[in-house]
Amino acid sequence: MSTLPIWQFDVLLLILVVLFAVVALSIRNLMGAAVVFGAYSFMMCLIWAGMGAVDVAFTEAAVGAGVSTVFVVSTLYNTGATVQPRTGGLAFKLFIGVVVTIAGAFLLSALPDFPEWGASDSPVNAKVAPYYILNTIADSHVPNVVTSVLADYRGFDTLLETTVVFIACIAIYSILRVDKAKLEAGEPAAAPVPRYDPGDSLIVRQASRFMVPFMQLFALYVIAHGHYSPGGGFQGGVILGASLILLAISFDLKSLLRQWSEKTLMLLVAAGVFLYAAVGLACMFMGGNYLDYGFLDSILPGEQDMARSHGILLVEIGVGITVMFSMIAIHINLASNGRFDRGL
Amino acid sequence: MESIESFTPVWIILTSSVAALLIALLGRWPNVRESCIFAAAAIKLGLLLSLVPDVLKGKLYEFEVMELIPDVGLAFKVDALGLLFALVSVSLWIPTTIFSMGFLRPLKRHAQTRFFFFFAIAISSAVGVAFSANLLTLFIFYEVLSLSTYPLVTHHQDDDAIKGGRKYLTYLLGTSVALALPAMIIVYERTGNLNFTNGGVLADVTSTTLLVVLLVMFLFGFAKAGLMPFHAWLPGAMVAPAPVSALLHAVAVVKVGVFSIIRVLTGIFGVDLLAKTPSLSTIVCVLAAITLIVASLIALTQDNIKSRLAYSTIGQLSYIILGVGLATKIGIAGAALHIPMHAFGKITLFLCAGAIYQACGAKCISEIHGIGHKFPMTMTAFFIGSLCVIGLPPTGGFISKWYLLNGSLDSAQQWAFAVFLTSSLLNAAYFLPIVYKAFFAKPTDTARLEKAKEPPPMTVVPLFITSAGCLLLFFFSDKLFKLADTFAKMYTVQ
Amino acid sequence: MTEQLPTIIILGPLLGATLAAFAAWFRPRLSQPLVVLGLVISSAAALKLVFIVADAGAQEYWLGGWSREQGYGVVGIQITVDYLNTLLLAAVSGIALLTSVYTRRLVDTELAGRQRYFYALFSLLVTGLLGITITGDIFNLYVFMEIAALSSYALIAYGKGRAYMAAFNYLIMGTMGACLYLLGVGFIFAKSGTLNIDDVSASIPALGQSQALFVGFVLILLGAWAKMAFFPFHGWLPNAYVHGPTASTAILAPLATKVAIYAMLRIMVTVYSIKYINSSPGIQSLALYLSSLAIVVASFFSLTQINLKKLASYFVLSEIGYMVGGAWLANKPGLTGAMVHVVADAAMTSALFMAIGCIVYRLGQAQLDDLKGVFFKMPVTMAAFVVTMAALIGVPPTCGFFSKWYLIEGAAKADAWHFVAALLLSSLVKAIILFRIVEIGYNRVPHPAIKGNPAIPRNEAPLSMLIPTVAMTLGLIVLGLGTSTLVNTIISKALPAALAQ
Amino acid sequence: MEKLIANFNYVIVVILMMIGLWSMLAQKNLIKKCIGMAIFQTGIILFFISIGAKDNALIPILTEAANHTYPVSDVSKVANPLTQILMLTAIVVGVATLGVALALAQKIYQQHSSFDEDEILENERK
Amino acid sequence: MHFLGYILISTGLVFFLGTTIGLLRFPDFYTRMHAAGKGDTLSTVMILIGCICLVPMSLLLAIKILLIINFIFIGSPTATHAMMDAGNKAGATPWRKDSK
Repeated sequence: MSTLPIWQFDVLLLILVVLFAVVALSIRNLMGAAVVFGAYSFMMCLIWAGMGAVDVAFTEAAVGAGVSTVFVVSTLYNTGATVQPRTGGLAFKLFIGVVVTIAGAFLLSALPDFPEWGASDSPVNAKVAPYYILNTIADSHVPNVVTSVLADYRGFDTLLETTVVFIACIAIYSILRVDKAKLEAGEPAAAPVPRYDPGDSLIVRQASRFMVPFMQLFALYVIAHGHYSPGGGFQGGVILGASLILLAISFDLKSLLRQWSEKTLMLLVAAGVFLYAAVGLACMFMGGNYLDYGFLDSILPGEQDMARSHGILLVEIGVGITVMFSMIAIHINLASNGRFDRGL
Repeated sequence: MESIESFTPVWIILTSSVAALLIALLGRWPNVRESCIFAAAAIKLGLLLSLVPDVLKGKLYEFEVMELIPDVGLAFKVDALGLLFALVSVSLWIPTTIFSMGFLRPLKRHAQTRFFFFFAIAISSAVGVAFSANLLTLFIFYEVLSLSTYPLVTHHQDDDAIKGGRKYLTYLLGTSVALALPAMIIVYERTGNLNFTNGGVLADVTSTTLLVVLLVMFLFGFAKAGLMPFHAWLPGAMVAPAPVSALLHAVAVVKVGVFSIIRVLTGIFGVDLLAKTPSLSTIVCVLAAITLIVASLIALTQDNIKSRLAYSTIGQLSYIILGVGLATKIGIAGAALHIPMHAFGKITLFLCAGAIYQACGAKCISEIHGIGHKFPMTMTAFFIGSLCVIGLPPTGGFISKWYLLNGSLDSAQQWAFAVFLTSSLLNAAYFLPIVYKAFFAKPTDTARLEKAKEPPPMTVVPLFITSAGCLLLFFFSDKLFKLADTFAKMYTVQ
Repeated sequence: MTEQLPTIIILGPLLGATLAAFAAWFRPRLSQPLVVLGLVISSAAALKLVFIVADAGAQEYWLGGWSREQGYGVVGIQITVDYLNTLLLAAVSGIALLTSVYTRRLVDTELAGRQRYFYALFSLLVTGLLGITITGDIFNLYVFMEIAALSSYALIAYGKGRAYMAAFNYLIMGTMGACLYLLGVGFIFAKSGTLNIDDVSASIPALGQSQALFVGFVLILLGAWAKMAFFPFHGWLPNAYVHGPTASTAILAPLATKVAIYAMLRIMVTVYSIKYINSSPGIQSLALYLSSLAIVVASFFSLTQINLKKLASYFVLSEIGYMVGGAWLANKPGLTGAMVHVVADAAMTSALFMAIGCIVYRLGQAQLDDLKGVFFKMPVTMAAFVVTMAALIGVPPTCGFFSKWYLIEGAAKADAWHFVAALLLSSLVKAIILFRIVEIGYNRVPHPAIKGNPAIPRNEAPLSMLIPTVAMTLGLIVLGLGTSTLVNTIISKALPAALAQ
Repeated sequence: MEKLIANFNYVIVVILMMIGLWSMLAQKNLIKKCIGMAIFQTGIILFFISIGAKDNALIPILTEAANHTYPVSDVSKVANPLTQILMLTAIVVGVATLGVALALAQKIYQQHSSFDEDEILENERK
Repeated sequence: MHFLGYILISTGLVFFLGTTIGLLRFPDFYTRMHAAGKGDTLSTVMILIGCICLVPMSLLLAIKILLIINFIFIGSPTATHAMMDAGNKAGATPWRKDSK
């Protein structure tokens, strides 16, 4: 095999990525930094797509380039701090630079010891992974190996990952949420008045109103079709969340909260995790190990393998619910500074 | 020698702890409180005496409660020395209690319940030390003793008391944690064994340097023995009320210190080892001798009675250590014998000091001129006590010093003989003047003598008991000597 | 049913948390009992497992039923309860249970109006900690690490005010640690091709002298050290624990750092081997010196503190030095000491912070000078406090003495005298502080029993806080007396065969 | 050098990690710290993805649409799914952490009306 | 068919070039946004149609791409509009010949 890197095009992208990273950190305008960071994530997901990691690329596009950029922007929006003042401490920065460089050199010292880039016989590719590729259909009729590994072979990880989203949601809620009663009681003043509210513009409103249904349709397709194509609970959930966030941005939080009250949102966030965990429990009561969907065949249609497939669908739905609503809740908290009245 | 598996030692220790609990509960009714102290003491004494005959036959009572670390447990073993020490501390518990009642009640002292509570705890931990079968158990009770006597030392809770208490803990805890504990762990790590055994557990350790280091760490680690330069806590603890000083100096604390050192020298190092490697026994003897002489000299300069007594104590303790350091059978016997002798003598002196203070508030020797006529009984007791400490017949002190001198003669350290004699002279030099002044000197301020009166019986009775003890020990010393001798024989099997 | 126990340990708090999150919107008062229920189940399972492991050896559990496949190794995620972690599991779940009962009153007063998700986060934190302890998969360990971390950031941030900045620094440090750990996992994964701990440790010797593996080892160590606030990375901990609410520190201080130390032990002992460590002496002596330094520095800082909580958090730092040092002595007594001390210190720290919590609950603030007469105000609490401090000092027969015993013995065996000195020094410093507190709290006031002095009213902490505190304190002594039993039946077997002779 | 070119992406990973770490530690601005954190995480993700990459392999979806046939004859023609799902988890964890960090940053800004660490510490001292 | 595809894609690229230059060289906010909004949308759409031509026989793909085009066609101008609006509200003054 060639000693040259396999995706010559990617080398360009890789260099570009580093460039973007440097720019994102050196720009003084924080809003600009956020946007450049979004672009950086997008480059990243191109690279990953190039390496055949479509699901990861998809997720990164939705999460990294999409939602997290929105989070940063809305934070800046309602703090109103857009420009970073110059600070000194050059010596300190240099010192850290030296430390970091040493660390980097230390890491690079391991480089010759690595298997070559893209060698299909490297331990990672040869040891455990082939099992999934060879057995996924027989085990659970899921052609998308990533989905089957995600939700079945390593389903526990995914349960915990959903839990992480859940935690982030309630953590942010408990950090930021303030109720009106406290506001009078000497809380800091309300968020700065928005300099520009996109909701003013008729065009924006109409356009997003037109787009949102398609997005949601697509998201549902992504969740349901995750067995056969890139995507699954996370990506779908994020897109669903994003569609509602778009509504919230183009109209206002009030109208979103009219549809989904604070209580409903937070309950549904917990409900998704609970659904996932409960499916696992059901397997336990059926006599199997935790999350062993095969034992659900007596309550789900089909033989063991189909039962697995359906079990995967169930947990993906759970994941979707949690991710969607936690994304919305997190956005509302960040955008309205926990006041749930107005914001980006 | 065969050993008897028996729970009795634990009972003996527990009786006073139970007493402590009762004291805490019955604090509201002083008479009930103190009566249960006496009950406990009586039971303890009875149990102890019941052990004597077997022990004299050379038997051992053993009991292991539980294993704490591999091969080393919370274990008890009653041998002659332990029994001797336990007997002393318990039998002196009674007069001290009577005295404390007499001392504290009239002065309306606060927190008497706390006082008696910790007193009982101290006694049981002292007995625990006496009975421990290995170094770890000994160390545990040693620490419990240090902590339980802290509230007694700071009983007055004024600034002096706090300072004294701070010094007390810094010295005792500091040395034991920083020196004794690591030494012990090193011993365990090298030999895997901490039990007191006849030959000593370090017998097969070859490197002399390690032995020397360990020896020094142990000698200074058990700072309760008051070896210089770790003696300063003892004068510092003078702030405590008289009965507490009596406890510290005669009954529990300092004796626990020397006892631990005897245990280490005989049971961990082993007498043979000491005899074989002269450097070790020399170190012990030299350190002890220095302390002995210097302490006596300092005592000469003290005007405050209690601190003079304190320095005398420091010196007397070194007698015992020196006796063991001689590493001869007779010397060890003498050392063991000196524990009770000095205990009785010194407690008499302290109780007298307390009585004098209570009667006329005198703290210094210069204040007690001519006081002897005012209350002769007290001063007579003082006289007897000082005789006992100096080591003159007809008091018990004579016996133990006699054996110590013999021991020094047939040991490698002949010069110790001279040391003993000199310091005895010094003892005489700093005790007899007090008696002389008390009886024959012209009173300095008659005003105090006017209003002074013989202290209440509660404080005088104990004086009788203890001073009588000093005399009796002279006439009936053979029993005690048997115990000491059994111990010495057991540990000097050549 | 017993074969399902390992997963029940995790599920108890996890489901408890979700249910609490539901209940928070309907019956807010109900969320604490739900969490307690989950923890009761979990700790019961953990306790049962201790006995099972003691007789039957390690228990393996395959999530999703995916176990070893011929020629591929483990394809699923494995969780294991073995000699190394069973005690810690029991300790963590038990302490969490007591704390969850204990914190009720504190939460009602300190966090009034904001406590909606406190118990959900609390329970999730415990889930993460238990997961780190129980998992048999290095990547799964990372996920659990993040679960624990995220919930602890939120718990700290409950403190408001300066707590936010403290939590932010904690977050940056914690994320850095987690990322370094993940990168290390990547290095190991790249060489061994598997994530299962047993498979990795089986495949490491075959790889021989591999730089990538070494780098991965170092990265994981650094990650764990950052997580446990080991010496160079310790900056975040005191602020976080001081400014965080007492209710949160009561659960964080005892458990979070200990579990990180366990993770380090697991990587050192199981994944890599003691042989591997002994073959890289440079890093070993470095770690030893660092831990001595950590102990000394923390002790000196603790001498200068006037705030009780800050004092306690510096104690936590010095104790971390004990355990890391003990682990890196890499001989039998040293490792035994470290393993005993992980459990013992979890209990001691828990008792300490519970007692401090009681004091704070009554006195409102925890400056040393405010403690005048506290011994008369709250005697039971202070008795517990003194016993706990005695355990920290290492006074027999509390558990602190025995773990310290093993540590010093190990250090003597390895001739690491600087470590011995550091241990003794920190004991002395703790003793000094204890008696300083006793003087302030007991002697600096006119004794009420003396006639004419003002009586000090008894103002003991509420029972719901007092009972857990006292229980934990008694536990210290029980643990101390039971040490040799635990060592003989469980911990000595956890040591690799190379050392067990 | 050969190795260096062949493992070019490891070099990039190390560089990204250095950048991220540096800005987490040295940057004074909280938002920049958060961004640096995210960069660090994406660097690690890149590392995992590239150790799992295979030379001219197809995406791990075994349908005819992706020119696959089942049963898979040659495993080396299918990209490694394991590293991918690991990194899915990592991404989600990353965004969760970022969210919490931003929430804290907002609260801090409310108190000190600044994202600059030094100023904040100044305010907290007094 | 392929030929058509190449033509479209290359034209798209040319327009992209123009967009970029305009974005960099135009004097003020509005004109720059104008360049970005117009050129960007057009060129992207062209490239995508070119892609359809390159893979003629798959109807599903074509439909998908058409959907994408549809969204870009709506989304991109809307975004441009929003930014212009924001700029206007923020008080960015348009460029005139006389203003230098």
